[in-house]
Amino acid sequence: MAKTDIGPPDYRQMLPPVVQRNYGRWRFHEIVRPGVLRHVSENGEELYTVRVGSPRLLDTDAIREICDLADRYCDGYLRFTSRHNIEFLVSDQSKLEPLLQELWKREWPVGGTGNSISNIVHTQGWIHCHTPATDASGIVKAVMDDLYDHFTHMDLPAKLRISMACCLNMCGAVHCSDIAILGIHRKPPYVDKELVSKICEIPTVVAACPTGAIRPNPKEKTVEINEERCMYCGNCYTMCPAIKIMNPETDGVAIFVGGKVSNARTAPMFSRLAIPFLPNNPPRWPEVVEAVHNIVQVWIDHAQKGERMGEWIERIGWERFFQLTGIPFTEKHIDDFIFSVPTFRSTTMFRW
Amino acid sequence: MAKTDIGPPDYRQMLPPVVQRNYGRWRFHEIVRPGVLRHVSENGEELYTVRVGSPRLLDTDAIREICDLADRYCDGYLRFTSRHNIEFLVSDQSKLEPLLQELWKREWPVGGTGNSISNIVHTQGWIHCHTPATDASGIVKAVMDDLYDHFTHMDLPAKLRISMACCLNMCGAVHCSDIAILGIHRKPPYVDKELVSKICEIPTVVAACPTGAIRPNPKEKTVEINEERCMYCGNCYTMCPAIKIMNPETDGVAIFVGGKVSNARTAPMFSRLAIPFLPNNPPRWPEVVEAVHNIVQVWIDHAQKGERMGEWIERIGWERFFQLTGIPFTEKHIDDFIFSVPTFRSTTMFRW
Amino acid sequence: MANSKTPRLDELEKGRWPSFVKIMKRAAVKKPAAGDLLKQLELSYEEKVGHWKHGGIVGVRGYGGGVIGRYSDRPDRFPNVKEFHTFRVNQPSGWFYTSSALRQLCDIWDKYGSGLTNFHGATGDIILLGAPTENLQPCFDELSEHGFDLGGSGSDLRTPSACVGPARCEYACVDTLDLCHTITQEFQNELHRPMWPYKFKIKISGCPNDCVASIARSDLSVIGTWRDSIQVDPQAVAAYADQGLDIQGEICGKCPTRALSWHPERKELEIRREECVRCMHCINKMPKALRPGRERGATLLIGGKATMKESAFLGWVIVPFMKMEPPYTELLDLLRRIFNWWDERAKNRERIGELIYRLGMRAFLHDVGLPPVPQMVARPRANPYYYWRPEEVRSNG
Amino acid sequence: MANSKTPRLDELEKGRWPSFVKIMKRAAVKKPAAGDLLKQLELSYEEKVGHWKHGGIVGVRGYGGGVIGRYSDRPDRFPNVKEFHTFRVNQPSGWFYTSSALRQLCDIWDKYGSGLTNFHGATGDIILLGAPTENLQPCFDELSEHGFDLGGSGSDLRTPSACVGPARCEYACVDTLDLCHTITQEFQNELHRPMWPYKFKIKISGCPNDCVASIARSDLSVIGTWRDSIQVDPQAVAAYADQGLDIQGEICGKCPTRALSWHPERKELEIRREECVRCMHCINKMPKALRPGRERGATLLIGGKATMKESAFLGWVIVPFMKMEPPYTELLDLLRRIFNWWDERAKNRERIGELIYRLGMRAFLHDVGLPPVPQMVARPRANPYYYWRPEEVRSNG
Ligand code: SRM
Ligand code: SRM
Ligand code: SRM
Ligand code: SRM
Ligand code: SF4
Ligand code: SF4
Ligand code: SF4
Ligand code: SF4
Ligand code: SF4
Ligand code: SF4
Ligand code: SF4
Ligand code: SF4
Repeated sequence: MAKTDIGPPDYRQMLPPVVQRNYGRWRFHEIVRPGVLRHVSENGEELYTVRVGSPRLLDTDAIREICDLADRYCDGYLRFTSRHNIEFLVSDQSKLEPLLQELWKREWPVGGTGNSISNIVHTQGWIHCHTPATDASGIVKAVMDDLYDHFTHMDLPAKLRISMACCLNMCGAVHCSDIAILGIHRKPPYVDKELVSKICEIPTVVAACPTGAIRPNPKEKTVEINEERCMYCGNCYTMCPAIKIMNPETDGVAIFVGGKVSNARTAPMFSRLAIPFLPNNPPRWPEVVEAVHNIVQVWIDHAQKGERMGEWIERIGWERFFQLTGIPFTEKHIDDFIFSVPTFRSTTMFRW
Repeated sequence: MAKTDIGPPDYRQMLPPVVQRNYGRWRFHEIVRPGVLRHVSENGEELYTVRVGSPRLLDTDAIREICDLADRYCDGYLRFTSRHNIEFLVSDQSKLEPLLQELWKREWPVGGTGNSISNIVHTQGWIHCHTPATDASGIVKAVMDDLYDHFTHMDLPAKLRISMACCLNMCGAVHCSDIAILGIHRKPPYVDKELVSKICEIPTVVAACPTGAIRPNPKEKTVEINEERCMYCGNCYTMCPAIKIMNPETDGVAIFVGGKVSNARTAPMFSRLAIPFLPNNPPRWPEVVEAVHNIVQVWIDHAQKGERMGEWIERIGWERFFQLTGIPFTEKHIDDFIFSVPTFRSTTMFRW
Repeated sequence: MANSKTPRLDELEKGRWPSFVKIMKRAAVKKPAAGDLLKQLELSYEEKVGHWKHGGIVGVRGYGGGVIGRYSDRPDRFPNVKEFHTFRVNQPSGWFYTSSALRQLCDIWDKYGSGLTNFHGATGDIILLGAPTENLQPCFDELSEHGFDLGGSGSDLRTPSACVGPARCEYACVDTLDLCHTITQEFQNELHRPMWPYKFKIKISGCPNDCVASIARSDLSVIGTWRDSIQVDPQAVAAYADQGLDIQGEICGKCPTRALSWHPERKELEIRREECVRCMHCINKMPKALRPGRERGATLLIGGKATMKESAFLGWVIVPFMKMEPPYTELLDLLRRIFNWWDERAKNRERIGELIYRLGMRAFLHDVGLPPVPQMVARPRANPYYYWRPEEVRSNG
Repeated sequence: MANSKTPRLDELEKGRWPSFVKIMKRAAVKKPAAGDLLKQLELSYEEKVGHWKHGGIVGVRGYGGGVIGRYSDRPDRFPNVKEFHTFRVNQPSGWFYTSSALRQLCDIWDKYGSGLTNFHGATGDIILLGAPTENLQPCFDELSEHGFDLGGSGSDLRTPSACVGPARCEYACVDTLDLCHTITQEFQNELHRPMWPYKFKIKISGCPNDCVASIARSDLSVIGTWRDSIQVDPQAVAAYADQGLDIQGEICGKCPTRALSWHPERKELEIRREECVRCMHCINKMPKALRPGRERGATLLIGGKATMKESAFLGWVIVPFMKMEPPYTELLDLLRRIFNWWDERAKNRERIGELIYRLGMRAFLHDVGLPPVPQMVARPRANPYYYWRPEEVRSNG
């Protein structure tokens, strides 16, 4: 029988020798060119990192391909980033240019450093999940095709972090991204009453609803949904497969903006609702691509140097953001959940 | 029978002629000296206002006294301010100095303008209310005696607005004052069960509790209080006299700080808990006087010119405020009511 | 002093701030009620506890509000304050008085009451402090005869109040006094006859300095503002500079949106109108040089209130700009819709702010017919829990 | 193309960003499961709806988590993805690999699974995407044999992750990789056997840049920081200035607390240590000249999570500073106390942040033994609803 609880492989076995020698002794870094970092250690040793955009969904051939490259240029060492990019760790400067050449030939994009867009953190969508309101990989591909040049050029006012989650569970840091693309449902789920009584625990289902929209119906051993209160989150479905939330007609995508995670300059911020709904329009979701493009472009045109999306918006005010982007402001933008009150405008200070 | 619904006297009858002539045509003002404003209208007419500190509780003799003064120096016109000061409206400049002389002789304090402390907005306390946790007039008198020179001199970094409310109902703008003095109870109320069943509507009482601490006891037609959840607000007492909240042993005073109302520079802000409890120590509440004095002095010593209390604290950080004032930080300072989450520190940015 | 019956209160005769104890003592000479009040207060100071019973329902004919009933819990010791009810008398807009009007009040109050008053109560009323039940009606009759009427109490409209406004302030963007008077007159019934779920307060400030603290203390707050550019008198600006005002540091440096630039060479102050959020700071500091714009009106905010029971709220913008000119039809109509909406939906003792919190701003705006605009929020929602009206989903689907 | 079975997906082969469709097509050549996945995805693109059934419970012996069960709802058309479960394989700290380790994984996955993977999942695991039920155990056996183990899923500790930290970053204030590895090893049981009310996530960043987004995505976030002054290399500062960096505007002007002053005459950067809130901005912009201080440790934050069901939370500071040195006893002990506290009190599917919200930070701090400090709050409470322990009231009374 297999050993259990051995835990992951020890990272120390995975570190390239240059890292082992300089572990904790890095002195500074610079961005040599988009996608290429140069870290210098206390004793002057150098490590070049080449960051490569990845679709995250890789087959074993793709992994073997990057292993080949790592063997050839990096003594067999590489890593992945927290945003799912690949990083080649080049300790021999003379191998840097050849690696870049080869990546270029193989059409692996190099970039994502400094003031660029990095990879879109995303989720399973129709590829592997049971609750999605949209696909993830397809939208990501379409949006990254559109923003490609901002990955390979560091021409943005600041870092741009886009994330994508295919349902309100928000697997990823969608709730704190410069731009978040979020799959949403828009109709209360359909309750298969008979099935509920057979396969679901009623109290758990009732408790799952964030808005208290679910009432037990003890007589028929099922539940009823108050359609006025339901906000289509799908949490009931997670607890009970007999409550169907997916709806090909009405599911789609929402866009949130202005989140950030780092503590640099300003505290971390949540992403906030910009566009309540865009249709699911596979395979390339043109409305979503266009909407993201527009927001990015308006930010580029108006932000000051170094200003993250949310910092820019907070400086100019949300009212101005809606004006500049041409996005209509609706009742949906006004919070009405638990912590709504602190989001209301309790001052006469605002722009026209 | 008396006429009803006639409404208040028409304010137009109460306006001095100089105001009638220049209504809506004032051009600018200046503070001639503490407590004396000079407003100049478009056509050059002047109006001098002399602001006089009032204990608010006035007997008819006191009112007649100020009427006499108004007759003598202001053609019989005067007004009161939103903070309950008296304002003499002097249209004849030659009467200004004599009025000031007479006020000085009669020991009416002149001040409260510009960067000074104005009157303490306050409430009934033991003089007329049924729910107080402390007295109002006595504390106000003691604190104003202490801060008197800041009323008559404009020597503060900015305006200082202190308010006082004798219970959590907070009659006044205590929740948005630079310093708020608040009467608090600290023990769950005593339920006179028999009486409850006779004189109170149980559902109303249960609904009155902000923290859901009250359970109906239908059998005995009374209610029970969960002492772990009760926050001693007294709202149940308001609904039901059989639930006694006043307690001479444990009632006292809390201090909140950093609120403001105006939209100038920064949005309006709530006052926030600084000192959870000070004892009721009549007649002069030395602990309260001392605590307020300390906070004011630390603010004077550290604030920049023009910085209201809350603006100063927000700039230096609350952690620094507690440090500078020497006020201990306790678990009570951490919000645990409905909107607690947005008050938590969701960033690594803070001072040691 | 050794013989004083109020040794504790006597301590409060000391000090430089006017002493309410001295005042009460003076009143006590004339009025037994004032005397007993003083003694009962001394007892409270001794025992550290109040001696008033839970308020009872008393009033005057035809009204449900305007009088706060109050009974001593020690009528044995303080028979003259056995009944000690207060009147809330509606103040004239802006708290302006002639001495003759005040003397009239004094005469009436000496006749029927304790001779003690509050000028004014925290809501704005004249508080006549302490009369026995039997005197309520005659006192009211006489007040009414002399042109005074009661304010609100209980679950009704409360006495509106307003800052001094155009009567003496160069910043006033709306006629606060007239508006306050108009609203008060318009809703006399709502003011005098409690029939709502709870209280409703209205306060009016002429500009964003908000000198009646309306944003904090009124369910519906009206705050004057303007839509065009601040008016600048360039010469007066230069004069301030010449007098040594640090325009860069104290004015531009504290403008919340950095809408101001100071050009010291030219002694010119530049205002980027579209960045100005009308906070009043620069105007406050340079009243001779700067004034609010010409296109004036008011911002309306809803929901302000104290802490009971779902937290204190500061008012929330619901109308960024409304012209405010007599007869104020738009505002009065909106007020009526708001009253109705709240009246029909609120639970007992639920302020409108709490109701909006419970039902959602969306429901409120929709039902009273106000269009959502970004000025209503500091920032949009961060959560994805928003409602789709069935008809919307059909059309987009 | 006209004959393509996946005309919609084919559109996603276009464009410059690497195409997941190309990858799936290549895998499909070797693996029928990958082929059916492609086709089922095409159907989803056609119908705009997912085709996976609600997850089922599958797993490997001895574990309760680590495998996500997944079944096609069209096994008739896509029999090869009838069962298509994923493994969550615990990544090495910092996502470092040797090519040989990766090749080993590929070999195993070609043998038992679809050949498709995610490098990595959003929590940080290696995701092996799609295997039939019967292959789960043998696949796991082989993974284990080659030194890999599963990560978390279900109501257990989730796979901790960490930024690259000291391995390649000059900013790291704690050894993120070692700490991540230590925690993962320490809590193997909690990671593999779901027995808690819900999931619990831990993420570790070496400095406040928070490159693993720990504050947003982990119930317990560990973020490196320091307590003394930023280390300054004055010559390197001057060099930046000489190279034309606008130190006043870009560095000092964006310091959130104005803790920095630039003296251009002397080319000197002054840091007021007590004002610095360690936001990293100046260090980020001048990495050759500035470095975190020497007295290093971490800030701990609790409660970060996504939106379900009581709103998304960003983590809340609970320990402003803790030294982080092996064997990390203080942290591990605290973690145990936190796990227990939550485990004993939480409702089903209640994240710790929600539990703290429900019971109050006071209760949490008290029970796990953390002293309240002002660093925990952005600002103190504005409401007066605070609790007095009976013993306190006695002593103060
Ligand atoms: C490799 C990686 C860590 C890892 O363990 O994988 C990493 C590495 C570095 N980060 Fe990061 N960050 C990485 C994810 C993040 C994240 C997390 C995320 O995006 O999900 C954040 C928080 C993002 C946010 O705020 O929303 C992050 C916020 C930063 C910041 C602060 C940026 C800001 O100004 O707000 C810096 C500082 C800077 O860039 O000046 C930084 C700086 C750096 C430095 C310069 C640190 C160093 O000295 O080595 C590294 C190169 C940065 C670059 O790309 O230009 N790193 N960094 C991650 C690369 C992800 C990728 O593929 O793009
Ligand atoms: C008379 C009065 C209005 C009334 O109808 O009664 C009034 C009158 C003036 N206020 Fe006020 N304010 C009056 C209560 C208020 C209040 C309400 C309160 O304190 O409860 C506020 C909000 C306070 C707060 O934010 O907590 C208030 C916030 C201001 C401000 C903004 C101050 C700030 O910087 O935050 C100004 C502007 C200034 O002073 O530069 C202002 C300015 C003024 C000016 C200069 C307006 C003018 O040009 O005439 C008046 C003389 C100010 C002075 O005293 O120096 N007034 N003012 C009130 C006097 C109360 C008193 O007896 O002290
Ligand atoms: C007299 C006055 C205090 C004063 O000394 O000035 C006062 C006195 C009382 N207030 Fe008040 N409130 C007074 C202004 C206020 C204000 C300030 C304002 O109106 O600007 C507030 C805060 C603003 C607000 O409305 O939220 C205020 C918030 C309350 C509350 C809490 C309401 C809430 O929603 O949080 C209560 C409790 C209640 O309604 O049962 C309350 C209740 C009371 C009662 C009726 C006591 C009770 O529980 O029934 C007090 C009667 C005292 C007495 O015997 O005379 N009083 N009360 C003020 C009215 C005078 C006037 O008409 O001018
Ligand atoms: C695979 C993965 C997405 C991905 O493509 O990368 C994922 C996939 C699922 N997540 Fe997640 N979550 C994944 C990372 C996250 C993250 C990000 C993170 O961990 O940093 C979050 C947000 C952070 C958080 O935990 O709050 C996240 C928040 C959720 C939630 C909402 C939790 C909440 O409290 O709000 C659910 C709902 C649930 O637990 O029932 C959920 C549930 C799910 C389920 C199990 C669906 C369900 O309802 O049972 C998904 C299974 C998909 C499948 O079939 O494979 N997933 N999930 C990520 C795990 C991979 C890994 O182990 O590395
Ligand atoms: S975001 Fe929703 S649909 Fe997407 S992987 Fe997570 S749980 Fe599944
Ligand atoms: S979808 Fe969400 S909001 Fe609607 S009933 Fe289900 S759990 Fe409640
Ligand atoms: S604050 Fe409380 S005790 Fe004081 S007057 Fe108002 S209701 Fe009465
Ligand atoms: S005093 Fe307040 S918190 Fe306590 S039981 Fe009464 S209503 Fe509830
Ligand atoms: S609110 Fe404005 S208009 Fe009214 S008195 Fe104050 S400064 Fe003047
Ligand atoms: S009013 Fe306020 S926001 Fe407008 S320019 Fe003046 S200081 Fe700036
Ligand atoms: S979090 Fe800090 S230590 Fe970790 S990689 Fe990012 S910058 Fe470096
Ligand atoms: S780390 Fe941030 S807060 Fe500290 S000095 Fe640098 S910029 Fe200022």
